[in-house]
Amino acid sequence: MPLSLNYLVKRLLWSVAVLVGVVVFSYVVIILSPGDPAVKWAGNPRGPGAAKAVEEARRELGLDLPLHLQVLNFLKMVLTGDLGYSIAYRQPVFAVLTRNLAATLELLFAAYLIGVPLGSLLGVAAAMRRGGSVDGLLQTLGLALASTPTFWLGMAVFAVLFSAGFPAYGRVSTGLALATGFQAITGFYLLDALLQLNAPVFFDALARLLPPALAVAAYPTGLCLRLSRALVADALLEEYVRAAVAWGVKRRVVVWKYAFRAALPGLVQVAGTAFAYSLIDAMVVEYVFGREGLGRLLFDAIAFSDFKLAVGLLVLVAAFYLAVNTLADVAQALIDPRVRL
Amino acid sequence: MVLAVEAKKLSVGYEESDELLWAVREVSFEVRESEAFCIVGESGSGKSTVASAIAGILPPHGVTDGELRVGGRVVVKGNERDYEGVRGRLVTYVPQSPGASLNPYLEIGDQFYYVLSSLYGLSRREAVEKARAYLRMAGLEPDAVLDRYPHELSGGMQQRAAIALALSTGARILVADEPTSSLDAHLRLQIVELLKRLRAEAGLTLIFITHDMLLAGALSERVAVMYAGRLVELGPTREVLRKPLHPYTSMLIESVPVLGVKRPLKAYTGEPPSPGEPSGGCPFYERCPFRLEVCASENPPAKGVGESRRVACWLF
Amino acid sequence: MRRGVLAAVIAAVIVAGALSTYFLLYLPSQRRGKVKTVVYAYLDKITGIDPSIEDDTGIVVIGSVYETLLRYDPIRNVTVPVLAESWESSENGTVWVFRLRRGVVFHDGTPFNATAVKLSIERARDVYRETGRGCGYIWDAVEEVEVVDDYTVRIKLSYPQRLDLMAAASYSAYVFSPSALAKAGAKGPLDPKLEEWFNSGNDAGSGPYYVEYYSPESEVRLRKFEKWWGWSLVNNPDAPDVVVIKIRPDPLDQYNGLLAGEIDIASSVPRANVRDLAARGFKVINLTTFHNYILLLNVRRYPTSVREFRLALLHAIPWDEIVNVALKGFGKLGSGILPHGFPGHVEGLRYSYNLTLAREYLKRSGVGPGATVEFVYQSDYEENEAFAQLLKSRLAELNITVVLKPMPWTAVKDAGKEVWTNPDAAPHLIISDWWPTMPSPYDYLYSLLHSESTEWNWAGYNNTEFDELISRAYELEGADYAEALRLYAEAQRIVHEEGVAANLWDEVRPFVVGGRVEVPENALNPLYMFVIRFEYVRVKE
Amino acid sequence: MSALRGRFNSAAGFLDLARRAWRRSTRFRAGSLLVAAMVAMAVLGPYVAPYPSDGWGLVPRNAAERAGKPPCPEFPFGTDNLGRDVLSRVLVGARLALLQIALVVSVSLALGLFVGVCAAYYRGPVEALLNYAAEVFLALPAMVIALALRLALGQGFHVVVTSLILSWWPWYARSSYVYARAVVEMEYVLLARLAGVPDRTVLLRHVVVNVLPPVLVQAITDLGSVLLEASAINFLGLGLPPDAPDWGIVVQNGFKYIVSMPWVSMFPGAFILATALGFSLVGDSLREEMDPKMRRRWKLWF
Repeated sequence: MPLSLNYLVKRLLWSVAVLVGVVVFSYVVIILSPGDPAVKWAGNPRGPGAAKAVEEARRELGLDLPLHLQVLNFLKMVLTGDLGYSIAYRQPVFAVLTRNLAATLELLFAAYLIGVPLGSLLGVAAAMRRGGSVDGLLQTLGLALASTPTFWLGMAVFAVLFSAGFPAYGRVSTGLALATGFQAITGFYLLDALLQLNAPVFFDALARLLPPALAVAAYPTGLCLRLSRALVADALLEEYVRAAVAWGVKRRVVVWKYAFRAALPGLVQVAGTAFAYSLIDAMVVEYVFGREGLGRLLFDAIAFSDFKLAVGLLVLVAAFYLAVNTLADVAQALIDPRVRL
Repeated sequence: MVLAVEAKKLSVGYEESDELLWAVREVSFEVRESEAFCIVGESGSGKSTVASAIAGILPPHGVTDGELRVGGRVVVKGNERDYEGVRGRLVTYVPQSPGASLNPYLEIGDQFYYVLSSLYGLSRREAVEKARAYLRMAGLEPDAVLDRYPHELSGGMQQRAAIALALSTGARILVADEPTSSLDAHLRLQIVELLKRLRAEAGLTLIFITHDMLLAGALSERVAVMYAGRLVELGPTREVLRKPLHPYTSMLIESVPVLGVKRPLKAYTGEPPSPGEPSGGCPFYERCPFRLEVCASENPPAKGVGESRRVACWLF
Repeated sequence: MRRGVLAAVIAAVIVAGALSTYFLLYLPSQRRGKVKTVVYAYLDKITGIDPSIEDDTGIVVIGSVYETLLRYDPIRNVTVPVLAESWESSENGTVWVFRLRRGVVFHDGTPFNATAVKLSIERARDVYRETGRGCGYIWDAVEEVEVVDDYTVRIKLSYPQRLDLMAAASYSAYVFSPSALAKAGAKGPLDPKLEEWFNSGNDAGSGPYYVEYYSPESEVRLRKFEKWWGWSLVNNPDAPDVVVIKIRPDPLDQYNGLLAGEIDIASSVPRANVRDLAARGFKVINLTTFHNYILLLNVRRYPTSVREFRLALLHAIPWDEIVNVALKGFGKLGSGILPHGFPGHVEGLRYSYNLTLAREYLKRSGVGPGATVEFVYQSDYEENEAFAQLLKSRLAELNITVVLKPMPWTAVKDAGKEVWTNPDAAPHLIISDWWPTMPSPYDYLYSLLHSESTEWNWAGYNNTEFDELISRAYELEGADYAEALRLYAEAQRIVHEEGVAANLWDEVRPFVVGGRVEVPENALNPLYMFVIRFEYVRVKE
Repeated sequence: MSALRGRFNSAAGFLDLARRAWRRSTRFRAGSLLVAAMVAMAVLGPYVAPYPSDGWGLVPRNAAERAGKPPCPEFPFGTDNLGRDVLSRVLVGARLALLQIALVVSVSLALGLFVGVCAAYYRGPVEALLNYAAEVFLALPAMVIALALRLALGQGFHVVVTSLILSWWPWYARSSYVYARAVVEMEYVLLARLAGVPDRTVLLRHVVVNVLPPVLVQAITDLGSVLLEASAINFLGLGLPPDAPDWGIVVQNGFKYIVSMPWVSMFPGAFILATALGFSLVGDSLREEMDPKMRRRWKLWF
């Protein structure tokens, strides 16, 4: 698979096509579910302005057009990022989503920065002792980590820390942020604190980030453990590993520079897909830890019957999945010298 | 006289799905220092397993029995194996397929670096310096190779690079496991010439594994013939080639192609027994044109013939 | 190689050390002067902060930012001066004169005067008349607001009324600065631009705090207004400089916030955790509120359209368990419609948990066995959830299936209103939680049960006798208060006998306060629900 | 195609595989015991629960004095804020958990197998279309589908099940497709087609029979993952109503009291974990058993 511009363009077009499918799906949900689509789209408005709002929604959805034009109209609306105003937030949906994305991504990045190295390390340890009792234990641990309900783990971590008096709640101390004049610039608080050289806020945000990150990290840790074990064990049987061993290359070098290096592309690929799906885990854990972010939007969308916000989330999550997978493919190609660039 | 390799009733097997399959059974032989020694046999005869045992790269599910010494060090004793300080220092290895034996994720220069830093703690610059010498010795232009990935090299270059890597370890015993099997005839000749030259120049002990009797004749001083995990004949190459004792050796010699035309094997139909089959008798019994009654029930022990030859056959 | 690792570790330690020293040295110069901050966790999104129109959660902001002419004192059931220093009414209660406080300025520096009062009252009244929005009905009787001089207004009413109570109402009685019109670019007081201007986070009040940052779904920040007229009277040097109103709908969230020191005052923590918080040294202020939870029965849909069936349900409600199980002790069992301590409250007007009686009524109702009723309630109130499950469990003993339909507030409201347009799609049972706008029984009885109140009368109740009774009582309030209260009690008795609505409980709301903040009792007032008068709050640093 | 090695083609073959796994793998034994315990709970739950009506979500008559009890002999898992016995809720909940995951996995498996095999067999535009549909739903996690369905259809069992099926079938479609491609290109399938054997027969007799085993083993592992997702959906209030006897719901019930009454959430959550782990252990060790290469024990030899 040569990694060429041609390939990237094809990949991009494919992603857009899939995204179109996702949008059409959400449109089908709106149209086919019982009730007036316009009322749903307007968010069950009440009061004197209700009729006007429903009429507005009807025009937005283009419900008087023939069906195929309706779908095209909806596609245009969603894919240009113009989903209109969120009922829950009374702001453009697009703005609400982008404002909250950074918080969730920060948590997700932290979780994967913990989970992937830790899991890979344990996986290599298991691969080196395949079939033994240590391997059995590590594999069971990997399965258990991947089988733990993330929301429940979050609650457990939370309960334990709280009982110990550790304030793992929210993103940053409001009082501290106000007292030190902290400003959110990028929305990644750790980064923002660094940019403003605000040490107290940095450490405070870090202390509040780690516990939920640990909960989100359970799944990637388990996954990477199992995956790196399988890939490294396979790689250890490769001819070039045998040759290197015969030439007297040290064990540590053989394991890391030879076997693990060979496992890396596969690891990147799978961890990438998992990263995309873990977005949901991060949203749930955010809710448990009282952090702002996309997780709260999920609840607000339900609470306010905010269909626009729901469609926005749907498309955002799908777009994130496609983007991350494309990136993972590219990264995988980049770290494999056999792929022509 | 110092022995480079000494195998005493060496058996090697693999654990597969709860079963233990013996690939090599009770093999005994010696290789003298600075000698060119060849192990010949069809695929599945166990010759590669012997090579792996000497080079210290039996796979993790391998099982051993008997004893093996390399450079005077006991490396196999029963099912215990210890190659610490042997691999790369006393014995080195030229693998079978050049493409698969170089790490595809590392530049050639890095592969030299990891070998040399592991063995001698050289820095990257020192390692590259040394690599140049060995690459030249293997007939490669260093600058065209060092910062390349293996897949950017041709098959012949890959094999030369692998040989240079094997040599760079400085070990005095070189095990070459069919290093030419995947190369075309022209390259094969070049590689053989190279190995010959290197042995002459550096005074290495060469243990060469091949299925090609002709090649064995061209290269080695002594030859061991293996069949179905057993060593059936051992002796000076010239004598074995001129006057084979074991019927299987005769078969191998007769099937050597002349001018590239493979002669059909008239009498020797059939396949070697698979390693799992329990056999009380001689493993060659099924295919042997000279079989006796005893051959069916009892495996022939190795017998000395003359002062330098050994054969395992009831005919002797 | 190992040496390389060691070197890397040493380098990392040096870099980390240098960075933290740099941070620590850099900080003092960056730190601002001590800011006294109070973080108040409120449980709902702010629906708006237009002082004349907002009729919902916005009170939590408006109450600190704007002021009314008078304020209601629930303990003595009297009104006390705020922006008006004194007032009097004519004999028959149709003309009221208010004398205004001098030296009051709005947050933008414009002076407070009679024009502002006139504008504010007329806008609230007219918006209600035009669109039905807001609580401007409190000014419904106002015929004319006359500016006598800069500090005197005379108000003429079309019928007698206790206008002093209206002037102390918790909604639509706030006075805003006329300068807002120009700032909003509005052509007149009814121009929607003005409302938009308010709701985008601007204020034009005269209260002790002004809006500094407004993000209605997550956070509102108020800052101390140094030129507020009342600071000298309050005499509280420890009043907070900044008040952060955090929107925390989840009670657990608030509980956690308290423990984490993130929140100083929580308005809603899980009831079961209050004792735990008290044990951890938090101060708990149990405010007996006028916030009550009224069960309305849909009289326009079978089987709750049958009176006997309604009474059967009402006698199967586990009244004895409500306070202990559903409220964890934080409530008073309801009686009649009006809450305890509120004018017009009737004691002893409640049903009993009596399954025999309930079975008897059920038999008489003619509703076959295995009836199913739908029950809609607001999902984010934990008491509602507990009560709903309790009700479902008990009605199961009568072989009545209750389908629980927890909904967010907006959906509850939509479902309730449906009783007037499509009664068979409206739920059989629905909980309306109510807190008053003005300290008059009319507020509850009209809104919840009058046949013209189609926005809030979710029972679909239409009884001319009841309607006339409360209207007469309302008009009598200005002239003969005692007689008015008698009529209100009469009206509640009718509702009780018809089994249309019942006050389930009055809420006792535990405000939990963290150690560094002191909230005196007078900072809370049940009429102005959730409003904390931060000018009385002390911050200890 | 390594996964085609060591496959089984019949129910007896599957039993044989399971028997071998039982003999050889501790993890398989542990996993099957967990799964068996869970199934037993699902069957017997309502009968062995000490307070069955608590289990169904009804508030007991003496709720006031029973509320919030920590684990004790009378209530081994404690009681929740409305005095319901958590053990009973957990026991009764097993049935709904099993129902959800069995329904989701079987329907997704059938759908995915059908789509995957058809795509591999008919090729051309059918293949492109089916693969595209699978890709679209792969991009949508069950949780966001549940969100859309929750808003469109309201709360209920149908939301959980539908959203999970929509997000799981593409996995089976994808792996069925990969295996079926290999099978379809085999000579005997080609010969059967050339000999005029009807498509349906070829598909059933040759393709499905060969594709099903590895996909089935995958499905066993997935039962656990589906339980995790279903619980999360219910926990978030996107699926079942708040008094349903479901483990995710019970965890949600205890969420508000996680610090003061941790037992309400911790026990049902532990059952979710144990069940999911059980299915993963079984599926994982079966897969290992199907591929002999993965069974080798070894010592690191260098």
